[in-house]
Amino acid sequence: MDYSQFLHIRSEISLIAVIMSLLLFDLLAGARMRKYFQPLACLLMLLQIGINLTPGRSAYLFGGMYVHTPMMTAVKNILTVGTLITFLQANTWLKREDTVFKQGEFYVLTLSTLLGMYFMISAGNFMLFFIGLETASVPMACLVAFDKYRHHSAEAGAKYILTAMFSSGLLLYGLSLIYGSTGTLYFEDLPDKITGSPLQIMAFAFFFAGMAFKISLVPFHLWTADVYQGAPTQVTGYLSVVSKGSAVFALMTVLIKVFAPMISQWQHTIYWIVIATITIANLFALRQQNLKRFLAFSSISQAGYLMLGVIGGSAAGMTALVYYVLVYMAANLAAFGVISIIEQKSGKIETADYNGLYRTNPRLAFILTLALFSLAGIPPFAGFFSKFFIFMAAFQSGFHVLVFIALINTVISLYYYLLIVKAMYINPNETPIAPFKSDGYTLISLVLCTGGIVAIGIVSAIYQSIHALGYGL
Amino acid sequence: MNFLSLYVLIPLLMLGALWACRNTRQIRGVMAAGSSALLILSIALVFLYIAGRRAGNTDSMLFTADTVWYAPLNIHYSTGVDGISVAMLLLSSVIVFTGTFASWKMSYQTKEYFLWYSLLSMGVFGFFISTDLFAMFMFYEIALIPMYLLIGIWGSGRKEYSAMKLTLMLMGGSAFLLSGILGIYFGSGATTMNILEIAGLHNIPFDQQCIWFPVTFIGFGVLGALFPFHTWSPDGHASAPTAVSMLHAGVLMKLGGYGCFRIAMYLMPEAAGQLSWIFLILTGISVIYGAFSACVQTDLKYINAYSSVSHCGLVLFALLMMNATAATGAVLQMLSHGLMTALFFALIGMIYGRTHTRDIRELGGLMKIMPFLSVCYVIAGLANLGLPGLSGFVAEMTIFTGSFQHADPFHRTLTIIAAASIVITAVYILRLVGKILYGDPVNPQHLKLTDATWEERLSVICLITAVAGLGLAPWWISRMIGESVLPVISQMIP
Amino acid sequence: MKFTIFILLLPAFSFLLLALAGKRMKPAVAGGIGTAVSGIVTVLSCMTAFLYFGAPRLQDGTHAVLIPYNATWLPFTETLHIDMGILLDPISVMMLIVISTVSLMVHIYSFGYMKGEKGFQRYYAFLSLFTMSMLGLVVATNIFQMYAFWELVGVSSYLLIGFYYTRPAAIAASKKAFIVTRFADLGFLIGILVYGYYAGTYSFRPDMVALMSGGVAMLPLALGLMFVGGAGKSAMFPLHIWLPDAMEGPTPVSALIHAATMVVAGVYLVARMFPLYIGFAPGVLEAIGWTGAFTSLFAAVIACVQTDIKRVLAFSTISQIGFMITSLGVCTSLDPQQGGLGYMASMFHLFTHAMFKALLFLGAGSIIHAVHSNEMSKMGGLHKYMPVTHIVFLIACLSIAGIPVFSGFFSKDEILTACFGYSPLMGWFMTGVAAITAFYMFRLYFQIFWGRNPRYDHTPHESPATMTFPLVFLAAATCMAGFIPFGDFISSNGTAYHIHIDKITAAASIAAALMAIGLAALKYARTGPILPCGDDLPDSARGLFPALHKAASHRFYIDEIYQFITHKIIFACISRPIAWIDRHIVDGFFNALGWTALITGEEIRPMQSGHIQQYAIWFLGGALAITVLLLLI
Amino acid sequence: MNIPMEYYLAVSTIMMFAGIYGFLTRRNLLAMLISVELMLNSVDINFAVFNRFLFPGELEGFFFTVFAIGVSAAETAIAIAILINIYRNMRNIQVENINELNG
Repeated sequence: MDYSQFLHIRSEISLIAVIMSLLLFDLLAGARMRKYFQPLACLLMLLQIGINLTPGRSAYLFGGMYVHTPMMTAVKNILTVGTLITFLQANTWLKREDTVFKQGEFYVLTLSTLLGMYFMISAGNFMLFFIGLETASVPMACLVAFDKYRHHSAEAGAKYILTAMFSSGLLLYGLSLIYGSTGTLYFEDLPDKITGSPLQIMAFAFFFAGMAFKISLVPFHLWTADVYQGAPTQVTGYLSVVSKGSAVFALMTVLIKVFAPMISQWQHTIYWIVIATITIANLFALRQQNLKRFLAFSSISQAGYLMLGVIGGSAAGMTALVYYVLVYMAANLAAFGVISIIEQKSGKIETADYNGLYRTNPRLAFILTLALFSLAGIPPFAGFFSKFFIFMAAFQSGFHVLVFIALINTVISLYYYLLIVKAMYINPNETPIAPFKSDGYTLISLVLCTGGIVAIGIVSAIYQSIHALGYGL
Repeated sequence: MNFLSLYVLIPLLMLGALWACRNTRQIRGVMAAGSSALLILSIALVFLYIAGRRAGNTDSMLFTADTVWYAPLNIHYSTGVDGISVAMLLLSSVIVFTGTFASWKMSYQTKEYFLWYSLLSMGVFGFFISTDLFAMFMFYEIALIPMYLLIGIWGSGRKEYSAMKLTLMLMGGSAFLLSGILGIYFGSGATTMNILEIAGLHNIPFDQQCIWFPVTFIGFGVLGALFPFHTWSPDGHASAPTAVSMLHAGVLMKLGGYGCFRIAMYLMPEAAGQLSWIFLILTGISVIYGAFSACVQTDLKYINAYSSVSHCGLVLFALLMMNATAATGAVLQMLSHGLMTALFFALIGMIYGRTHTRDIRELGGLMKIMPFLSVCYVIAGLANLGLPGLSGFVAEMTIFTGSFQHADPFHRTLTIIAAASIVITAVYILRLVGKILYGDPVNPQHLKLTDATWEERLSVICLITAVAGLGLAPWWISRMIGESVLPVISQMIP
Repeated sequence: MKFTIFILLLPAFSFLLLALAGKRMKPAVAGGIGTAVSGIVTVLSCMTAFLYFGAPRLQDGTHAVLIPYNATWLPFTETLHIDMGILLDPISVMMLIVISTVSLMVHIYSFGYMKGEKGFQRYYAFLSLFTMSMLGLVVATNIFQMYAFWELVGVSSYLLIGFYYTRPAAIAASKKAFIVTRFADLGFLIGILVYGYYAGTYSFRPDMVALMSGGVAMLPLALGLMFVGGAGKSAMFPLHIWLPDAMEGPTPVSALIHAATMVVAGVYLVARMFPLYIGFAPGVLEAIGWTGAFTSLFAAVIACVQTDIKRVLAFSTISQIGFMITSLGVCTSLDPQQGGLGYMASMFHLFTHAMFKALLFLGAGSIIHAVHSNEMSKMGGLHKYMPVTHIVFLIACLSIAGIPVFSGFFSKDEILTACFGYSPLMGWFMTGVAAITAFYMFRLYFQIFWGRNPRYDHTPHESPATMTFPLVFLAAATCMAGFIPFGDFISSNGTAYHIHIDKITAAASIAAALMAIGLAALKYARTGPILPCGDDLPDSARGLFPALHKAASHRFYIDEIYQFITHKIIFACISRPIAWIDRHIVDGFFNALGWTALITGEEIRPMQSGHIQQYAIWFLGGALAITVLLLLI
Repeated sequence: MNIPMEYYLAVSTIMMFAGIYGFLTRRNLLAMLISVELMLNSVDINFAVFNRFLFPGELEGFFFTVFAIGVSAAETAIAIAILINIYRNMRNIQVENINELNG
């Protein structure tokens, strides 16, 4: 056995090391040392990002079980940055009385899901894929139910784990059918044996449904809003960005690698699902009062846009998709950062509570505005560029009408994003949220996100470096 | 990048400087300096441009520069100007300049107001200097969104509703537009986003043009107040604060006409020829319909907004006539309408700032109370109804002459119908002038009001000078534009 | 002739100066500047006329057409462009004289008449603007320049009618004047466009090559439409309604604009395009003639029953312009000896009419200044108080009535001769109208200066010298203008034509006029008992034709028809519905889109019920739907 | 005696759909959990059967089954932990009661 193969999975190994060291720290650190938990976690994440950044080359490892390409490393790195930002934002929340003693669990569980995503992305075999998927989703349930004394958190956790199990049951059923009709689970070997027979179509449908559940595409999205609302806000942010991004990328790699012979079928499926997702999510988002719920529907509709990058199955689509995930991460985490800090400081989470926010907390309101504008795709913020590129990719693949429908939907989405902006700037309020000072970690995270929102679009080098990574399968 | 990028850089610097400002005086200083710099830049550009043409430069664009931006997608930041964009830049800088002074006394969240204002102007300038589809679209959208906050926060009346409607409808338009831009890009072989190069390639298949031309045209048409997509305009203008109405009606609506010409018609000439009749009918309706609607409005701004619908309809109408004269007229009309409607909105804002009403039934005898503003209002009205010596005449006559070069009954009839609008314009302008300026003051409270302050005078006089300058000496600008429309027009005439 | 540019530039300069200085300038200074400029312009015009007509004729016996200035102002296409320049030919030089003289008189007169008025400076500024525009109109080198200045005179007329901007009547009148003429100008504009397209140029001489390639058939249309514009400015039926109302302006303005100069622009337009009318559209010319004839009768009838002296004069103006138009219309050839006489007659009448009608208006102004009322019923016996005014007014009345020696006789006689030359019917018709003219003018004269003597609040007195001087000057002009050998200067083909009085026509018209004057004297010259002010005069015409009288005093209900069309049809049936449709249907559609989205958003919320099992059903349904979809395609 | 593959598949399919049915209809969260387990187990049977009958030379299916069983055990553990938490919060584990988050 060639042990140098392990060098190629250094990302995963180092992540496991990070998890282990955090576990040990949690176990061994005394009460006085525990306050250094967050800096330590963040430092380790920085280290992890550094390791991810070391150049590597494409490789098939362990007999094709594990695939490594620069594009995948880039995606992993984006997810890691997202996790780091989530950690930074967790400061105030984790200092709370009922969470301070279990902050180690938060880091370890979050990183475990990240590890799962790493494996899911790099999988070259459905077995590893499935294990990665489950590693990513099982600890997530714990995270969702993290605030265990809170009724809503528990309810959201139950909903998440039950629906996740149900969906993985169906996904597995699909996988079993694929296995039954082809006799292999290796991505390399599968395309030759996929013929598009009715059995395989059914298998594909079940597999797709399972993935759509993770990405929260309509009609597999129904858990999303409830879980997002009930989960702790940091977890919601993580769920909406990192979990979703990894699942979309993984789905795209599987679709391209495995289901390539069925391209017309899955394009058809995605076509209708995108329309349904964007439209229905937008319609739902119109009437939401709870900001977390609102962002849940917004993230569902964003997932629809993400699928526009997938639908073409092209290199341009993949580049646009990864870029979109990056931009979406910056914007959505900025929004969640603001919302969570406000929730922690004032306990308010309804749109109406945000009335007049600009007068009392202008900086936060401004950052949230930028984030919402970016989500809505307003230039010069990065969201505009990512939307443009993803539309371009879908358009290039010939989905003109679909792009048009998506574009019309951006108008609806603009409406509800502007509602929040309107609340902050225009609506009068007798009792606005009192001014407060945010903690340093949150500020750093918000600065990072804002910088991302502003710079990722205008600085073309970022897109070009993703583009340079190529198709990356 | 060349000196044209100053048009983007100066607003950017203004944004930065405003950010650092601590008090109103500094803010005003920054705005005055910045907008003057832009105005000076535009005037210098006019001279440079004319000198460049005199020197025998016959390229379709001058001062072109190109910076690769997104190489994989052929997106460049490329700039260049021809006579049309020079005229539009001049217009924009005049209006940004005067708008600054018209909102001199802005007291509520001054800094934020001017921040968004500068961002808006950056979008406008960027749009006019760009020759790249992506950059144009980006600047177009940059110009749209500050509008929401400017109207929503600093507006009046049903400001939230209006701001939302305006933003959504314009964004709906840009949804069409984006489809059109993508269609053009891929239709021409996805090798370049540069307008000039696409026009040079001239290879978009006809059947694709027939899809993307209407889409693009409607996209820009929404901003150009094309019937029936104009309904954002009355509400939006009515609710917007003074300088924003000025900038919006004066410049932003011109983005629509400019885009229709520069993108939709320039790049897809065959489809434009084939499908122009549909849009001619729509714009013909706009012209007449706006004018008739204006006749019975009671809110000053609504009157002006409908009048804008009518006049901007004339812009698109003339463009669709597709000959050099009419196109020149269209650009002149953009210029003229921009200036005079900005003048109108400035004056309405100033009157409203004093009387706190825009209902013409509650106004009267203003000539006695504020003679300066009233006289200027009369001048604006006369410009609007096309008095020779002011800009409206020049533009309208060029349009009608150009439109009349088509000998078929369809174009003829439409031209005559459009020309009839000048009578209706006279009806509502004179009704308005008679109602609010003449007569005796209806409200004794108004007798205490004062006439214009120095910065208001500066702003208004600047606009009147521009309107009269264009009206008295139109030949140089008409030539400048006439030369520049030729490359576009020659694409259309096989 | 390079100095002619100053004829345009000086009033323009004076307008700008007065307008910008505004109230900062003393009224006397402002008036002085305006008058001085006007005086210089008059001198320059006279010099122009002297030099122009003094220059030797060309070989074909015509005066050379001079174009000292012409520059492209606004280019359209290679062949079509608006030029700005100065064109000197007999009629434009004649018009220069008329306009500058009357304008100068009005400038001087206004010193007295407008003394102490608010906005004195503004008044003079507007006068300068008008003078400049009118001069620009007549010297236009091309039809589009003419149109541009045509619009400018319209605006200056609008501004001057609305000079008393606090008076509702003045506001309404100015608005009406502008809109009615603007409506007519639409015809003019379209005419110009048609002309430009087919003639290949906007200059007065069509490009024959372009014209012959299919445009000849369209030229009558173009010329007819142009006449619509002319009819609007010159208040031809049915576009005459604005002119009587325009009397709301200051009286000197009425004299200048609404009697002597601007309203004859339509006549001038037809004269300017005369070769084209004769050459390409004789039918249109005939129609123009009949329009003029009908208008002259129509206005004359109304003038007989008006009680406001300025209105009488206004209808008289309409009627006299009708004479001029008729005279042009009856021309059948370019040769003044054979059917082209009307052209000369028309111009001649234009010239003399400018003098005596300005005189009449200024005289009326003098009377109004003294009596402080426009109503005839409040006047009477004024000959005692205002001897100068009385004499000059009488001169003017005699002139307009066509009594020999006075200028009106000569010009009217030429017109009647031309009409008889066209057809006896037209001749007798116009003679009849001339008689009615004499009747209503002397009705006016007798009622003002003789007749009953109402009690005046304060004794009327003669106007100051600034006002009487112009009166006397114009009276002198009225007396002498008839002896000018007009035909030597102006004729339809440019060659000299020696005026000779057609004795039978003259005799008939003089007889008719004298009879009419006699009738008027009989009716209105009686010195009855002094009645209190305000009583209506007994009007025996009412007994004879009650219906006609009623209709005529309501100006044949034309205003009511217009009122109906504008308010009931355009406003109520077009504008309001359109505005409603815009707000409720077009806008409503977009609002409905928004509402639909919002309502749908609300309605589908139960889908998100919160029940896991329902979510699972959707999930399963989705998976099955994908399967079915994929199996079906 | 050789039992044909279809018999196994029939059983697994019945288990699958019984699981789905149970998930959709049971009112107790624990019962729902058990139903999900049924679904997962039916998949395990599938994998094992396919491997055994169709691709007898390989072990992929068996391995998958092993992993799937492990994963489902983990899931069940977490699920039960959360259910206990629910019970602590609400004092019952009826599915009707966990619908406060909706709309």
